[in-house]
Amino acid sequence: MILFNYIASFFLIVLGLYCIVVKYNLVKTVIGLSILDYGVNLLIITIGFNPGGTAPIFTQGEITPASYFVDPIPQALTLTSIVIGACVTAMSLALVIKLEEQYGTIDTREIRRLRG
Amino acid sequence: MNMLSLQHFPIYSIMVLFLGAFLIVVFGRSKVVRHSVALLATCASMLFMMGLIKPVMLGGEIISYWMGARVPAGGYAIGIALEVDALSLFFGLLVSTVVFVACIYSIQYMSHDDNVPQYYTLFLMLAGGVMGMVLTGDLFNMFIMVEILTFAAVALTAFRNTVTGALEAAFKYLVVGSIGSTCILAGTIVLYAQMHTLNLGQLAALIPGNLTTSTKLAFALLFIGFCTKAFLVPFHPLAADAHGAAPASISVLISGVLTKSGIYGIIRLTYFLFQSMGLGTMQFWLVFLGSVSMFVCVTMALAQHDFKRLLAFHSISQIGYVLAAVGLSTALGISAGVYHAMNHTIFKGLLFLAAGAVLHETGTTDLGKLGGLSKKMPVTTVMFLVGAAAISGIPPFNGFASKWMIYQASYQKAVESNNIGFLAVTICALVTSTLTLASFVKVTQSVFFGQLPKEYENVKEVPFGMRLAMGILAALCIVTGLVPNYVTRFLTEPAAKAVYHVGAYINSAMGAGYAESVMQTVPVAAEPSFVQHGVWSPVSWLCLLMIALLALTVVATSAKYDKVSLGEATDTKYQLFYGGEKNFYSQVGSDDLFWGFKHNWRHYFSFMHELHSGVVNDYALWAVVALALATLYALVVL
Amino acid sequence: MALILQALRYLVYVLVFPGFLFCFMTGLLLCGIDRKLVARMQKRVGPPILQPFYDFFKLCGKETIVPAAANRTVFLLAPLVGLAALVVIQLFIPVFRFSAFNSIADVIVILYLLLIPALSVIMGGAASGSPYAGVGLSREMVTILSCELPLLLVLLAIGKVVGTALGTGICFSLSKIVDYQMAHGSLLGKLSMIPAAVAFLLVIPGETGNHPFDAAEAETEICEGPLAEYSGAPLGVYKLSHAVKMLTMTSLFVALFLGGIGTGIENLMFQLGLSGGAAGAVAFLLEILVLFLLCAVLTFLTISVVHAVTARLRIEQLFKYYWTVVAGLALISLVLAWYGL
Amino acid sequence: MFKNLIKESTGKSPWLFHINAGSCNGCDIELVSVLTPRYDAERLGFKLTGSPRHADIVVVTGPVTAQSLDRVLRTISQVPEPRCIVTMGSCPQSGNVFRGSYAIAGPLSKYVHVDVDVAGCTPKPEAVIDGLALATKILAEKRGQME
Repeated sequence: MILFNYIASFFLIVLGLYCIVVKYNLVKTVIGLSILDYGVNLLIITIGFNPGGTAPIFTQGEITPASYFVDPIPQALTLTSIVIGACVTAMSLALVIKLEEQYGTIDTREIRRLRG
Repeated sequence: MNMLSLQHFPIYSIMVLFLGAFLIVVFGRSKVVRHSVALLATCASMLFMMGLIKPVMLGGEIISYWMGARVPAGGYAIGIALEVDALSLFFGLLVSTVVFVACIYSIQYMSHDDNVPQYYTLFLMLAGGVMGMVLTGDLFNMFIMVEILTFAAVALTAFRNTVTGALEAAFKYLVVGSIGSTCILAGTIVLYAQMHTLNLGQLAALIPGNLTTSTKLAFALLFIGFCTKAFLVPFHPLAADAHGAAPASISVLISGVLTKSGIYGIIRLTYFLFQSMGLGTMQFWLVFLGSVSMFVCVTMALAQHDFKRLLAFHSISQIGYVLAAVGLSTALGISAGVYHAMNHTIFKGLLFLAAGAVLHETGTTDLGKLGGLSKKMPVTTVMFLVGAAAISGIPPFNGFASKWMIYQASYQKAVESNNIGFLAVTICALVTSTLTLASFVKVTQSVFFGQLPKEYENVKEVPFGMRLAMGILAALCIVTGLVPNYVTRFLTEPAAKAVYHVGAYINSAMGAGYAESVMQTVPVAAEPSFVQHGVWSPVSWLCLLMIALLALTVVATSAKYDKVSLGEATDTKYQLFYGGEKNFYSQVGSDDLFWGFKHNWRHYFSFMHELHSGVVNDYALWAVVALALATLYALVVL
Repeated sequence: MALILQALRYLVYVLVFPGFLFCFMTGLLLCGIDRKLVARMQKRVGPPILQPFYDFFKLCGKETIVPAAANRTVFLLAPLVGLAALVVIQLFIPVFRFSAFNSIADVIVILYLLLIPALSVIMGGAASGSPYAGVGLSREMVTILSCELPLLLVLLAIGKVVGTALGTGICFSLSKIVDYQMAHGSLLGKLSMIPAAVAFLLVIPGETGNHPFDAAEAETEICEGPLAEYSGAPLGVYKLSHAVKMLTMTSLFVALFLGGIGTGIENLMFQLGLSGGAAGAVAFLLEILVLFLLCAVLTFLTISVVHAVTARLRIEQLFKYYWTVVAGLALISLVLAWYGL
Repeated sequence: MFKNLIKESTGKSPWLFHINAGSCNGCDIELVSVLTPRYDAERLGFKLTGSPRHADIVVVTGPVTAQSLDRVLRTISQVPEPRCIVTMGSCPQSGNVFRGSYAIAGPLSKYVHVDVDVAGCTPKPEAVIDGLALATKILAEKRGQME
């Protein structure tokens, strides 16, 4: 089960990179970035997951060395990462809209005034 | 606890910047408020950093600050820490000083733009991000700060979205920058999976004992992530695009500050987390990357015809120097590297400000359109010349002092290790330095000397605030160049020593004795040696030059050298000699100035031109290939 | 009192001996010898040996025109800074055992200090605003670029050879290099140093901008390039700088490769049975004389002969020549030095 | 001392700048032959310069065509003081065979003060050297008057 998660996250990361490298459509590039992010998020969550563990919510004194729970830190990290991912998507989409206005296209092969 | 104890200074210096950003969002409509908030915040941040000089730089203390006072318990660091050792403080000082100067400059430079409150908000966030990045003691925190600064930098690149290419540059930067950030995140989490901690100190203690395949993979990921932030070679087109399109005050931050955060990350990663001091394979990796960066980017710069784009390529070239020097992993090399990092921040800042001044007055940075501005903007010209002399390594400016140390460090390394490879670095660095000079001669001729085009007849000198900002940096250029001994003794050598004192860093974070209890061999801080084989005392040289000049002037005045005949351009006598023809506008500059050189390298230049296609997919591909190569190298060789 | 004496001594250094007066006299004299020799090689009578002095003083007496398009300050200041920088470099080059200032700059620094006179030409030309100067300064810069690579390879090779011999790994200090030669014979005697010496000799005409490497100041095509708009005293200062640069480069060669000759002079003194202060003074004068003669011979070899038998190279040929042939020689020497030959 | 040196030197280092004002090239070739091994004017310090700013003596050859007049005058005005103007060959003095042509603006003396005329079509190198030596003397005198 856990192994499957790792495979999936690896697959998502590679898919995201593939999408960024190969697709000439700006929107698809943005989608690629998001997929890349999701892949990493899945990886983080998977790393923190302990099969059979409880939710890491304890009150004072409740926690004992024997208590078995899911690692909370990766979850916190994922939350942050998701927020950042959303920001990246929003920002890049905004840029795509502006680019379309200025260049009249969203084909990356034509958006290359800065080169050489 | 006393709120003003030194312990709190690091967090204050980060906080004031973010607080300033927030205040400007809320109250930034008023000009006075936003200017004073921005200036106060940056100035306060700088002062807090300066307050730490005495204990950290001179006293060798390491300040660790735990958010919410959650100190490590049971051998695990749960809380988030700020760790300020001499290396962090060195970069912190650098960042805060340049941010302050850029802020002074912005006030008048940005006066013609709209949405200025947003500019200052993003400006302060960028500054805060970098400060946080260099002062933090937590790997994930580092990632967050990297994201903040990348974000602010992208937004600021696109700030003047009517400028050609600004949006394009921002988008490319965002895509490749995000790949880099994702690499950092992935690297962080892979390390976490192994060590179950994010604290840099604890990681540094745990990693050397558990150097598994996963940790090596994490190393490659983190390394590439920081490389994107420093814009090292496969990522250099982004720097060029972003610097060229951003407002000059932001270019200063991107080149002077953002790239330094990348370098800082690489030093922390290689020498602290993975403790690869003296590891041949790592030296090769860093030095090779540095040398390639310095050479490729300087040749790219020679082919540019836009002022700021040219400067951008030079910044990566100089970062190449820093990385190559740091990669030597000798005390002298690291000291020279961070010295050069500091100098680069200063002179490149100065040059970008000068470019901004030209842009502010003429509205263009195209080298083919400018010319003869020295008569209209004398102060800017002098400032530019100081910066250009510094970056080209003309004695006695600061660029020379650090480059000279780099040559020595690399040559010394070559001789000591009897490895002819390091010799190539020395030669590469020296040649690059001359090529740098060539491209700045080109800029000088194309922008400031030569003939003034008709449309710039009414150009004026820039306002006082901008001149002040340039003046501060120019003064720093001269001062740090004239007293290299003091700079190395009080700033760079403590920073270099800090790189050697990994054990102290760990213990300061995790409590005394932790390093000894966890690690089999604590890297003992042998007193690093900073022996130099060369001799160079700039002050004496300057005195001699002054005496010589004075003597010459005396002779010259007695020979009536000063009696010159001046006249108007309407008198044929004072016109230029055009082979007898009437004078017309004819400016020699821009692209083809070094035809004799470029002709011999024409295949190389056309190849490079083809390679930098400007398509974002290509750049993303380079990033992926770089990642693959780094992973391969890390897994197979390290 | 001692301080004042010390200061006076330094002042004498700057103004008289390795400094101004010496540079002025020997530089122009070398230039005159060069012109005479070239004329003799072309079966001409040639100008008097003192001709460069006449030229210089004549130029001082001429009107100095500053074109309206020029940036006056830079235009007038650039030649002075260039000359002053050259004179200061001359102060660092030891004359056999004598060295005016030895703990200020090493050879790598001198490599960079040598850029300043060239830059002064570039800046002066740029400040004049003339398009001829624009073309000229671009060529001047490419010339610098060309000479830099072989020169630095030579210096690195020397640093390695002397450093290995002295046991310090590397040695960049000029006075130490000369002292080493005084003790162990000239560096030219070493196998690895022969290609380096040849490379250095070939660099000399390029650095000074003499035929056939004078594309930057080609008077027949670009009206003397950066100097096109200069007249009167500033032009004279540039001509003087050019002459002093010949002295600087040749005496640098003497210091780097022929330093061992100084021992011969000392032995001579010893054999003549001279000792004490008088011997020191005689030896010193003799050393200066020997230095001057060596410089003259080197000038003849590297500047006059080459001038008389070659035609001017195009700038890209010049670059190619230096980065292939000369740099190749220097590289051979560096590799030989690396393996201890 | 300095003044004396300058005075002494002015007569010993005359630099030439050559203007072709529509010449048939005969005089131009002859001027160059003055500097060749046979005549070697460099003995007297003569040197051809590339820019009028460096020159002391301006040598004008050719009949000063209407097209070249403006250029000749501009170039002459750019020579720093003290300067000497030498016309070489008959053309700039009288127009020679071109006299009376609509395309000729000469003689040169109509426009500027000419110090030395070296007549002949073309003048012999000996004559040219003689003329230049005379110009050098005038140059030294002019320098004396400048004080």
